[in-house]
Amino acid sequence: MPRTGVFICHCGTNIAATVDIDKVVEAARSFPGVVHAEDYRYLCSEVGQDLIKKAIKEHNLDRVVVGTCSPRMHENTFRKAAAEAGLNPFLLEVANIREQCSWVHRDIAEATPKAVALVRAATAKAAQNDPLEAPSMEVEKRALVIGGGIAGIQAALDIAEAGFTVDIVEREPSIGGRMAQLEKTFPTLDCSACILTPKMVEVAQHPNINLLTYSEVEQVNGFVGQFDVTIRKKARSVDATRCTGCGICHEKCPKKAPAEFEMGRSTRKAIYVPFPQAVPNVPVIDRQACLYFQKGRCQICAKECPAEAIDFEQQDELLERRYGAIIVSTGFDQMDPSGYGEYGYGQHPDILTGLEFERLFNASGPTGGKVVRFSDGKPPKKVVFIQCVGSRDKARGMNYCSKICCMYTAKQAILLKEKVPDARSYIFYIDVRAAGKGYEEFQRRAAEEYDVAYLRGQVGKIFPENDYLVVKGVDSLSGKTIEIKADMVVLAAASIARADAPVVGRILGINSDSYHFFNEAHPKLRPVETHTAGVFIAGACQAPKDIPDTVAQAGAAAAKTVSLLSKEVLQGEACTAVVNQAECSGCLYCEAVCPYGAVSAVEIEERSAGGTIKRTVAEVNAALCQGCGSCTAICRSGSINLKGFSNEQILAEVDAICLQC
Amino acid sequence: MAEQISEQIIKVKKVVSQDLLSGRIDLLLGWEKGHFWWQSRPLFARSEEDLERLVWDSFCVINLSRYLPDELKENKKIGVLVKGCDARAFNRLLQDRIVERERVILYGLPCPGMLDYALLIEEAGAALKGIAERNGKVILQTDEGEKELLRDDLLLAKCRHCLHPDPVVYDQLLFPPLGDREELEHFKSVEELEELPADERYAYWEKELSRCLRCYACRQVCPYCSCLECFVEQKSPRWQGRAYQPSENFMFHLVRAYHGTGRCIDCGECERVCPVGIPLMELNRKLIKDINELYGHYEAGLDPEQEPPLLTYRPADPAAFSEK
Amino acid sequence: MVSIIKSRMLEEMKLQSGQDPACCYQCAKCSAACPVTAAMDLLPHQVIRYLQLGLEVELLESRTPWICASCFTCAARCPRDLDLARMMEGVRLAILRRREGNMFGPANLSPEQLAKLPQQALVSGFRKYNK
Amino acid sequence: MKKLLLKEKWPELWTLLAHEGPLYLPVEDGSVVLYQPWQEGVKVNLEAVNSTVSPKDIFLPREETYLHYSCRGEMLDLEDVESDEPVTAFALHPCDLKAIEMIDRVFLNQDPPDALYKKRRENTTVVALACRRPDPYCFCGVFGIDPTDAPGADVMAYLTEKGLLLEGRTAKGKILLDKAAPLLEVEADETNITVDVKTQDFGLQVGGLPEDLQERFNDPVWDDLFRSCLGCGICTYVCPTCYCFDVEDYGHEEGGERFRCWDSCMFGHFTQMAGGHNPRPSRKERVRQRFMHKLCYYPETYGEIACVGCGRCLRSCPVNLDIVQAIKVLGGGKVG
Amino acid sequence: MSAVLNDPAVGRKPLIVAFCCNWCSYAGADLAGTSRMHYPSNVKVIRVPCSGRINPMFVLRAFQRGADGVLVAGCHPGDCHYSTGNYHSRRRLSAFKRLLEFAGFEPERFEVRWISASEGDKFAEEMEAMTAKIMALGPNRKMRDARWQSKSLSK
Repeated sequence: MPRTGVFICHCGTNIAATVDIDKVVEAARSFPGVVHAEDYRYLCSEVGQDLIKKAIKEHNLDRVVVGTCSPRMHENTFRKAAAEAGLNPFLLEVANIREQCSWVHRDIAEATPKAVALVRAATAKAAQNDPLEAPSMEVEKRALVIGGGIAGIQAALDIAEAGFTVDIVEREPSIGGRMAQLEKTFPTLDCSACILTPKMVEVAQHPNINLLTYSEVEQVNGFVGQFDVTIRKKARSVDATRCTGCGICHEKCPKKAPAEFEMGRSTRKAIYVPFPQAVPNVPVIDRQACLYFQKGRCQICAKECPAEAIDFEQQDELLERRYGAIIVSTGFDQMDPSGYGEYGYGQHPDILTGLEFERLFNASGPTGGKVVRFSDGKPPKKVVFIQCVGSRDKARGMNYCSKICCMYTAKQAILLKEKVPDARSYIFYIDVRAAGKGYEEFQRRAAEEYDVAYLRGQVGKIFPENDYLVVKGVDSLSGKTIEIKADMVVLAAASIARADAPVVGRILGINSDSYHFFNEAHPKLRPVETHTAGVFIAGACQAPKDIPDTVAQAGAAAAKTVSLLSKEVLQGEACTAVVNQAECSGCLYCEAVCPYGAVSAVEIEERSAGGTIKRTVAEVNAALCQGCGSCTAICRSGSINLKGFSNEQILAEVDAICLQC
Repeated sequence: MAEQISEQIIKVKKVVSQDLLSGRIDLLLGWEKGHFWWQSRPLFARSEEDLERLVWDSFCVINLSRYLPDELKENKKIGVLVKGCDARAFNRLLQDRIVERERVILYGLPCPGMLDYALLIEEAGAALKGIAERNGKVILQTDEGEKELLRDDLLLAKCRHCLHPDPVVYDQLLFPPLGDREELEHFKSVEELEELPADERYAYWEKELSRCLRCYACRQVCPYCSCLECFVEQKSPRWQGRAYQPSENFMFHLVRAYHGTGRCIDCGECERVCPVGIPLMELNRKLIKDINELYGHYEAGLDPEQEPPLLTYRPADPAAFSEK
Repeated sequence: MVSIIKSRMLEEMKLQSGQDPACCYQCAKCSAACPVTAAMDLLPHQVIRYLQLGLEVELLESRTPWICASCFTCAARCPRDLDLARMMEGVRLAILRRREGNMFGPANLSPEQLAKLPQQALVSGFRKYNK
Repeated sequence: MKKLLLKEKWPELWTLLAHEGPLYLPVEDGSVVLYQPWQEGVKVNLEAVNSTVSPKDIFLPREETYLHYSCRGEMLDLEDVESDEPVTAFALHPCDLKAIEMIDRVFLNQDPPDALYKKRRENTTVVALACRRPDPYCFCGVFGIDPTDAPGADVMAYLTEKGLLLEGRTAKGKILLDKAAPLLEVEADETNITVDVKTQDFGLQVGGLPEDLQERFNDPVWDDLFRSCLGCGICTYVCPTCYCFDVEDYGHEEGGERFRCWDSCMFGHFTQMAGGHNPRPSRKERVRQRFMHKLCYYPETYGEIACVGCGRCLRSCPVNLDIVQAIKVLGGGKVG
Repeated sequence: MSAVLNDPAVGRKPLIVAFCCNWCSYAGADLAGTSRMHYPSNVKVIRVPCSGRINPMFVLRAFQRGADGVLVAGCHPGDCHYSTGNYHSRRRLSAFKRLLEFAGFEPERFEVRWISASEGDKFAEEMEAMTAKIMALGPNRKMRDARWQSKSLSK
């Protein structure tokens, strides 16, 4: 018979208001094995915990049951306390009499007996509890960063600076990501390249960082501290060790293809570097476009290359590497607004998305930095910006606010005025959201100093007339309909999750919200962790955000990673499956249903009818086991059991909870 | 058919005695006559003279592969005579990894189905002395003369339900296959029960199960009951009480059936051996039927390589409950 | 100076149309899309606003509900998934309910009209526009 | 003096007796015949020769609760369970009655006698029924049992064309007949009651069994005999002379009950010690135990073989491993 | 509510045992609490790591001990914290549910639901709905072992 102590928390009035604490305590005293029961106003407080510790020593308790808030809230708090009193933490059970009792039932007559039942069940379970030890595992002191945008770059640098090796996997030929596409950044208007390029170079040169561009993560196995990752290094067709980045190859290449970096608004060669500051500055042959790969002739690049770096035979490489932690920073896409018929995007060359318009300012952009119309090369005099295209739109787009559009639109309006002094901007908005240091001031400057017309309203129709675009909208404040003959229209299209985010999520075993943005473990308290230990998220793959937030989040993810990598060993899951090999018949159904490959076959020797025979039975790798218990439910003889949620424990709970008091 | 069987025994003996004498197998599992002409009991043959007792007749119903797990502990290599259902039973054991294929020689016997003594005496009316068989007919010899009936009408229930008379796995098929049978009304009785109102269905099972003696013959004879220790006997946790309460009856029979989900080979042995005639196969067939309906047609024991339905899933699987 | 109140008209309109103006964040897309705003005294989004504020009197006087051609462009464009066309109909009915007497009955129609017009249209018309 | 009870009056007798207390008689339940308490609507079958399960459970129920317990703090209260209701066991065949006589010795010929069993025995009036047509499995003759006469019976009954001839044998029996008097015909024809019933002998000469079977304990015959056994409990549960039981509690720390229920020496856990040691680790030892008990241990104590030749194990054993086979291999008849 | 729940037949409220997976449904139940939603107190939750942990014998045991209804709740398919647990339990529990019904249980007695951590409202609604259905059916006697609640056992 165990010696159980029961502690009931008032949680101020949160519990006490609807649960008769005294009744519960008194009932608890009559439960089998209960040698001590008391209550306290706030058990989770220092004092409350000391109370438990004291009782454990005084009554030499070997089981503790606390009737408090949800175990998801404070189980660890109390288990720590128990441990400090010299009790194995897993001998403590929590009865959830707040979230699942006092808060959901109105009157004391209802909630009290239920509280008693819940405490009784917890007591019955506790009686079946065994002391558990969490297995400890080595930590591979190496981190993986997936995605080489500003988030990935920042995270990698921070980790590398802390002295750990880190690999960046970037699927494009160069790191840099979205930020590399930007001309200037709000609210300071400093040039994006000027602040990003140095970081890219630093990454390339850092002894602790190694760059795997034009590569993708194919598979992730293992667990925190020991992720085994398969990376596909796609064939560049250029020998990076030889290439000097002189650029002759793409100069001479005769074949053109739409430039991804310019959102197809201009072309690049079949062999190319995405943009001049690319890191590494090593070209890639687009085998889909390359004449040699398609038609078997040409090879001009090879002939021209002074370094003989061109290698048509190059094959994809599969790298197998082990990492202690993984940071996911895969970024975002821009929504294609052609779904909005009224805006006519895609039907007229002068209707652009924000990102496309951004490229017009860039010296290496499709127009060589000249802000002109794609239709006739003339600089636009009247530009209409439309906000919330696809954002805040539960009917045809995304229900959320894309967060960055208000600011970059203001920025682009300002830039426009600087490039085309006699141009005028009209911004149709629903609300201007300028929360952020210097943001409000920045947006006001656009309106006040750069003569930007802010129109609170939306656009109903855009259609070309002569050589301009008629924009029919409304200003809701004046209640007047408005018609603008615009030279150019810029749509602030919603920022959305990467199309292949779900795939990435599946590979890493992390979940996402309904928009496929990756979920943080806790919206407030664990913003960069995921539910999968050792996998962290940073940047716009979690939700739309601007550069400062992204960089901050990247730093946070890096810090988490560093603190993880600086541990010699990790404490693993204590509640793992265990096999009773004497009873196991070795059918290994458990192996078939285990999501972690934690169960495997092992041969044991056994005495039988005099002699010894060899038998195959199941065996659990406690380091791999995450404690889901799927194996235990498929095992007919109950030969595989789950520590912490054993058959005995659950049945004891069922039995007790069904006892009407 | 029948005299075919009686002729067949000659060839069977020839083949197995060769292997037994040549030492290819240490033990042959076959059948011998019991006290009565309508009983054939297991034969564990190690020698030529043992083999003289070997029979292959219309009463060799006992599934011999059930003895393999134990006998393999004492013998290196064992030969077994298997009918259609016995072969599927062997696959079941194979899939549950309690026999090693390479240590067993299977002699396949395409099986016309075994006769049901209860039916024979019932049909005979008068005292039944014995039977003769010719071309698919059975002649009942009673003290009031002879009576001729169609063999198929005198089969055991399990054999009337049989879909695969031919062994699906064997090292040597001793006779030409008879071909699969199509049993159109395989789930008829299950469907009839499904039609009943819940309370009547419960009453039906309560009555049927009330006879259960807990002799566990159904379990002991079952090829899918391969556990070293059944949940029934376990002391901790105590899943199953010994009391003869309805609640305990249901516990045993529902769990037993559930453990056969996607594993029951539909051989009907449990029902055959039940001394108090509980319709156990209704439970097993119900599960077979539902698995087929929900997760695609699956016949356990046909192909040991095919993944059992409960060991796999499809993300788009249907459910028997609302997923809204 | 208006006092913001939950108006009866608002409730009736909700009932009639199954739409809740509270969902509207006044982006005025409807007004921007509406083809007949030229003839309106209140813009469509303003009608919703007035409903939100419970400005019944103004709505009773407004021409807009009667101008609305129920072309449903607003409904198709609304980012909040509101069906303004239905709301307009709701408003119209609410207004009618407030006016005295029957709007039009057989008396308002000449025998020829009565003969020409389809029965169904007439009956539904009477039902809709009469007390 | 035998009295006739016409077929058409049977139900009236059932009602009458069942009114006093449980009336057990052979009833068709599903595909089998079992001794069950009579109630309106059950299908009584007096023609059936041997019920699938022996009627021993009238005296030794499959399960019987004998005490309730409840805990309050340090306090433990126990409460015995006993029933005093009169029972009628109807249409038991001579072999089954002989078997009950054998079980009596075990539960009654000792000090103290088994209270529960004693009570039931005393409260029960036994009406035996003479056999007319033997089952192919019957071999009671081998053990000198007369299938047409049951010494231990309170009332002896004989099936006739017209109905049942009843003969009171004991005081209890007389009481029963007196109760039934109004239903009985006064002058009954005595004819056609003693048919000569020939049962099988399977070539058994029980005398042929060695004096001291103990010597055969390690005999190689056991190495083969057990092999076909599946380890199920059918033989022990249908057998009229098997009486092993187990004791189990139901409940939890706060209270519950203790009951005994049938157990079978064929089960792996039979006689398994708490520490896990099992003196009969394999089917071989268990099969040996069962047959040695019938043929050696019981006789040693009570002077006769614990088998009455009812043939139930011959009929029900799924693999035809039965006592006849055992007796033969041990020398009680020629094998094969 | 409690007044309505009182079940004259046995003088006890219908008891619903809800096995909830720790990551979604148990969190969902907590959310119902933090959002101060209300559902009948006859629902009692047992926390398990995953719906895949549920051995049908747990459900049967609950019915033996006097549960009038049993619910298993887990993450929505695809959202399993252990990635595949609920896919397996969907198959297992579907087969088992059909078997229970075949044994004569009313379908409403045993339910499986996918309830995410953000669906506190759904948890509360499902509990209300299930309680209502069970009340309509009355107390469950099928497979209940009278001995468990017998006088010597109950307080």
